[in-house]
Amino acid sequence: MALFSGENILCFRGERTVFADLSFRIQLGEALVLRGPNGSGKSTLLRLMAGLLKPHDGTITWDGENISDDPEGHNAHLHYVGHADAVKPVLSVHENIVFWANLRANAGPIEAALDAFGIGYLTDVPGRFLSAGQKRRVNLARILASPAELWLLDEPTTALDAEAISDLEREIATHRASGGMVIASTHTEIGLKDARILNLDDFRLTEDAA
Amino acid sequence: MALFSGENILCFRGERTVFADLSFRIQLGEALVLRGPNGSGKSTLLRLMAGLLKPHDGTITWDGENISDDPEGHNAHLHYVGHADAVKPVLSVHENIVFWANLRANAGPIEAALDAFGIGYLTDVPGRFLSAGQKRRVNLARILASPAELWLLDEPTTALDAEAISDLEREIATHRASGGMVIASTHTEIGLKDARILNLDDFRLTEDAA
Amino acid sequence: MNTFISIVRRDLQLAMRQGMDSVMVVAFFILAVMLFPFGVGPEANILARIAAGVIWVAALLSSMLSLERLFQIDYEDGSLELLALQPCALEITVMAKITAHWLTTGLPLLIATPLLAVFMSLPSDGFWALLFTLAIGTPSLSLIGAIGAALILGSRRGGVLLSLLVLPLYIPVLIFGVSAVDGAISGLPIKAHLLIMAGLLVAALPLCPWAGAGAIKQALET
Amino acid sequence: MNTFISIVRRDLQLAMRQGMDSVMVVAFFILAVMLFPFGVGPEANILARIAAGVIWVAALLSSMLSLERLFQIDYEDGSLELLALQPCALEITVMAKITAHWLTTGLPLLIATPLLAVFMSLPSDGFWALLFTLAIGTPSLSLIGAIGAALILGSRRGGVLLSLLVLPLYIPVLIFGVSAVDGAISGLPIKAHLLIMAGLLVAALPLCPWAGAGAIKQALET
Amino acid sequence: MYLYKFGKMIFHKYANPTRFLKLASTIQPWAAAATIGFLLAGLYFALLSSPGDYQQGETVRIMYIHVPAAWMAMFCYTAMAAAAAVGLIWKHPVAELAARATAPIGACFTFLALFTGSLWGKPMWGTWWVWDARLTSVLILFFLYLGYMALSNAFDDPARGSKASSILALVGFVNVPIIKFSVDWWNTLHQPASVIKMDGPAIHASMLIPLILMAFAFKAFYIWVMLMRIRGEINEGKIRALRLRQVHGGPPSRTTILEKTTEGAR
Ligand code: HEM
Ligand SMILES: Nc1ncnc2c1ncn2[C@@H]1O[C@H](COP(=O)(O)OP(=O)(O)OP(=O)(O)O)[C@@H](O)[C@H]1O
Ligand SMILES: Nc1ncnc2c1ncn2[C@@H]1O[C@H](COP(=O)(O)OP(=O)(O)OP(=O)(O)O)[C@@H](O)[C@H]1O
Ligand SMILES: [Mg+2]
Ligand SMILES: [Mg+2]
Repeated sequence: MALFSGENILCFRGERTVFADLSFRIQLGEALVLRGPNGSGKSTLLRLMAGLLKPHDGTITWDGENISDDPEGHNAHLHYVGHADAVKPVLSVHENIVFWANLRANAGPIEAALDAFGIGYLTDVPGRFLSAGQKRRVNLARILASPAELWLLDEPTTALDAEAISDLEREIATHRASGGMVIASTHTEIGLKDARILNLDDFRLTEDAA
Repeated sequence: MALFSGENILCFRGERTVFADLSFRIQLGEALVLRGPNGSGKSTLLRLMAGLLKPHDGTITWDGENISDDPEGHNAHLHYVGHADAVKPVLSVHENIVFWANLRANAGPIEAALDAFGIGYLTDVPGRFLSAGQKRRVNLARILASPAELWLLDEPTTALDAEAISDLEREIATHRASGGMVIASTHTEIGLKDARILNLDDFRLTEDAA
Repeated sequence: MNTFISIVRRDLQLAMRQGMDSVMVVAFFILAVMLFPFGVGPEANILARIAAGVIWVAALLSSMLSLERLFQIDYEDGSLELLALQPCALEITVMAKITAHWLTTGLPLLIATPLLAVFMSLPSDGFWALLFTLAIGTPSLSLIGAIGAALILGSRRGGVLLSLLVLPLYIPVLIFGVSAVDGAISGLPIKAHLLIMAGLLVAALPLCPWAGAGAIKQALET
Repeated sequence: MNTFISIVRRDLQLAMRQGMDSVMVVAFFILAVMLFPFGVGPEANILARIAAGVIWVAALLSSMLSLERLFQIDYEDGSLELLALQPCALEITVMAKITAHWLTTGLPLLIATPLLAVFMSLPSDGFWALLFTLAIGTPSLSLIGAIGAALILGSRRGGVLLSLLVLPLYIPVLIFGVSAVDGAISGLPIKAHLLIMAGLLVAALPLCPWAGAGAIKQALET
Repeated sequence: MYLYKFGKMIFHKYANPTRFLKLASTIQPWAAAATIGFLLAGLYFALLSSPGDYQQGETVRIMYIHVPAAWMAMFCYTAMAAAAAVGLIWKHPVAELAARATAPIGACFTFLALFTGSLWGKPMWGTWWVWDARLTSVLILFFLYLGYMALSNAFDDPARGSKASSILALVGFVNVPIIKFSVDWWNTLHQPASVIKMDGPAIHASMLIPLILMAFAFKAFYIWVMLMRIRGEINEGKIRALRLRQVHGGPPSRTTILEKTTEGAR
């Protein structure tokens, strides 16, 4: 049974300590929500989990194996949604998603993914005509188009309206029901059933602790 | 007595009509708040008022004189705060502000301006060390350092915490009390005493009106 | 392999659609070469003497200029980090982008070369040597330049910095390329030169994607 | 006038602090010139024959490369719109930025030129003519290039596009600059050339800031 | 992998900047003294007590600057690339600083070699400069140093700068063997190696002694200045951390944390 966990993670950014001694663990079907004020390190932790950053101390493991031992293998497990939407202005919505799906072994049907976020009608529209919210929906549809166990979502609700947020909540629930894991950072409330919460403020080093 | 007004303004952006037949007027000591959903044209209207954009139809006048007749004269009346903060990473906070103040005829004391936004302690810190909120405060301190009658503020509270927002409200009140005018766009509530409100949604052309 | 082809295809598609990429590089190439008849004077024998060198230098500069954006746009719009998170080695992705870059810039340069050779009155003995050295030299340029393009991601200044990093590394390619053409014009055997150039290419082929991928990983750690 | 001096001072300060701006341009200049001995072969008499042309072309290219960022950074961080909203004509601001650009790039190029003249074995008769033509030519390059730098603001591709816009306009400066040096080497009078170059400069002086300011106003209308 | 762990063991000890500073401040005065001592002795032999060359006359004395400077140019680049590799592989902060500190010193030595070489070239070859393989590759080395310095300063975040430039240092290392062997691979105007060869030096002792002394002087000078520059960089880092704390409040800097963690490892 897949288990994703981190232990005693220490992280510097630009000579500052962002957090220290942070641990987490998440199993199939679970969800973890990252909380904390601006600059507390939510995005940083998600990038560590994706393997884009390396922890300065501590380990992050997938089924007991350190993710930095087999980065490509780890990539195959996960989908990451960051701040930028990676939508090419000159490619149509369909072409944009097909490109990303084909890089994975298990590409599914594109249309279903588009419909899940209510942008089926935009299939042939070039990226440059999309509003910020529509781009975000395309980016979310991308991760539906090729299944992966772990979703890492960095403030996924940015620029989304109420209807799109409920679409997202539904997709997350489906994903978890079929045994996926979700880790999301967010400032706003999103309805994730019995999600565990990790408050990053607890891992900040204070002056006297140093 | 100074009077700033616009009449029957029509504006296109990228082949779309953003608003049509929009009029406004504001006198010494008054405040005007621009409201409307994303994409309704708040930023666009502020840029029109600053003279960065030209209206496709209609006129914007200052004391009865069209602002496009004497753009430099109009510039001397106003301060504009946009999305970008124009803080140079290699200059100290003090140098950043001094530069902008010295371009005006009536530069005042820099320290007072910094203290008004609680960043006196950052005087000698280079811009690259500042967080988003601190940069925004520097940008606001800039407009205190050389007085001008009209303030055009595009979502001035972005990235500000509660304390900074109340500093801003106080400075706006002082400015109005000494006969200044303020036009601000905002999504959040800011406490401007008896400000008039301009809802940009009212000037959107609906499908059938077009 | 599938990944490689997908990325090459996408980059070619992008280059086609946002248009003018290749056209602009070729235009710069032609302009840069054309500066010399103005700069040096139009005497055919002088021009012929320096033709190979000038064409090669112009090819170097065009390649360098067009490299500036090789990873930049993907970096800015977030595509680069998604590419780094695919289940295939980043080296392959880098190699694919380099290949697409060469197809959209190196190849058009080759096609424009005959025109410039005539323009600069290059002796006809040197013509095939020029084309041939460019054909095996420009891929090396794209490969070496990719390291520079990856290193400058997120830096404060692009173009000038890139040139400072990349031009010194380009010099060996230039030296052998030009001396092969000069050799061909003087009727000397040029096989040794071509072999060295091929050797450079073969050495760059694994090394540059590897170094480029390393540089990109660094850049994404922000 | 006060505005003018403030802006020049700030730009010089920025160039100093973020360091290496001038050094990098000079390094590119030297590198670009150095490519030619490699490209053309190291024979001193050929090099001497093309020295003036090569140095001029390299100066052109360095000026062009460094221009790419003339307004770019101010545009991206919002400074440019604030500069446009100051109570003084935008033309003065543009002129100030061009002046600072010339002081941080044109002047260092001039200072590096003697070294390159030695490298390229430029005949000593041409030396003063080269320095003098560069001294009145490089300001024209900065002025003309500023129009291009303003026009590319907000476009997807910088460097290559800029070169296409600017290089054709540089050619007159190049022609008269080089032919003055060649004239001096052959012992001909060069006063006419210098007068024409001075004329170009005088014509560019009011025209370019005006066109540049216009282009910036367009760019800010987004 | 084992190599990695072995290196980690060795380097971990000096990852602590405070301990490094202590070590540096003991070595530094010795290095300074050695520089001055060797320099005086070397100059005495070079200028006064060694013979002029029967072919080259007095200009041969340029050699005592030129040759050690040229050696140092290559040595510094090698040291820089090695430090860069250690910094990249073992994430060793002091190694990164050492690489950064070496670059300007190496650039100066390279410039000195180029400059004295040109001075020497005028009487010997009748020209300041020729485009041969040795001279050219040294010039490229000079530009690699410049590129390294430009890149390491091109980022707002200094950590990014030193990583990116470390990669460049490694890539540029291919040039060093080219310099060394260029005289063997291509026939050029420049002298082939006569001191550092497989079968022992082929140069008379009266010239060899001052040459070696000067070489030692330059090495000692390098160590002295490099340590000074690393200390400067460490202090600068502390100032930056103070600044950051002033701006963001709260968390202690990377240096303090490193001190804590490596303290435990002792
Ligand atoms: C700017 C021009 C020059 C450059 C860049 C240059 C560069 C170098 C370099 C890199 C070395 C170290 C070689 C090694 O360790 O294998 C060297 C050594 C040497 N150079 Fe130069 N050189 C220049 C001009 C000259 C001139 C004009 C002479 C005199 C004719 C000269 C004579 C020597 C000698 C005698 C050595 C020592 C070789 C040995 O014993 O190993 N160099 N030079
Ligand atoms: N590129 C960077 N270089 C140096 N420091 C950085 C960098 N990016 C972030 N930081 C620092 O790392 C810390 C954590 O940043 P991070 O972006 O992870 O915060 P966050 O919790 O995602 O904040 P937000 O709610 O604003 O998204 C911040 O204090 C920030 O100053
Ligand atoms: N550069 C541009 N080119 C074309 N159209 C644009 C451009 N900028 C804005 N628009 C369009 O103009 C309209 C008004 O945009 P504007 O930025 O003024 O909205 P806003 O009210 O400020 O929105 P927000 O609340 O997101 O700041 C939008 O519909 C947008 O699509
Ligand atoms: Mg975040
Ligand atoms: Mg807006």
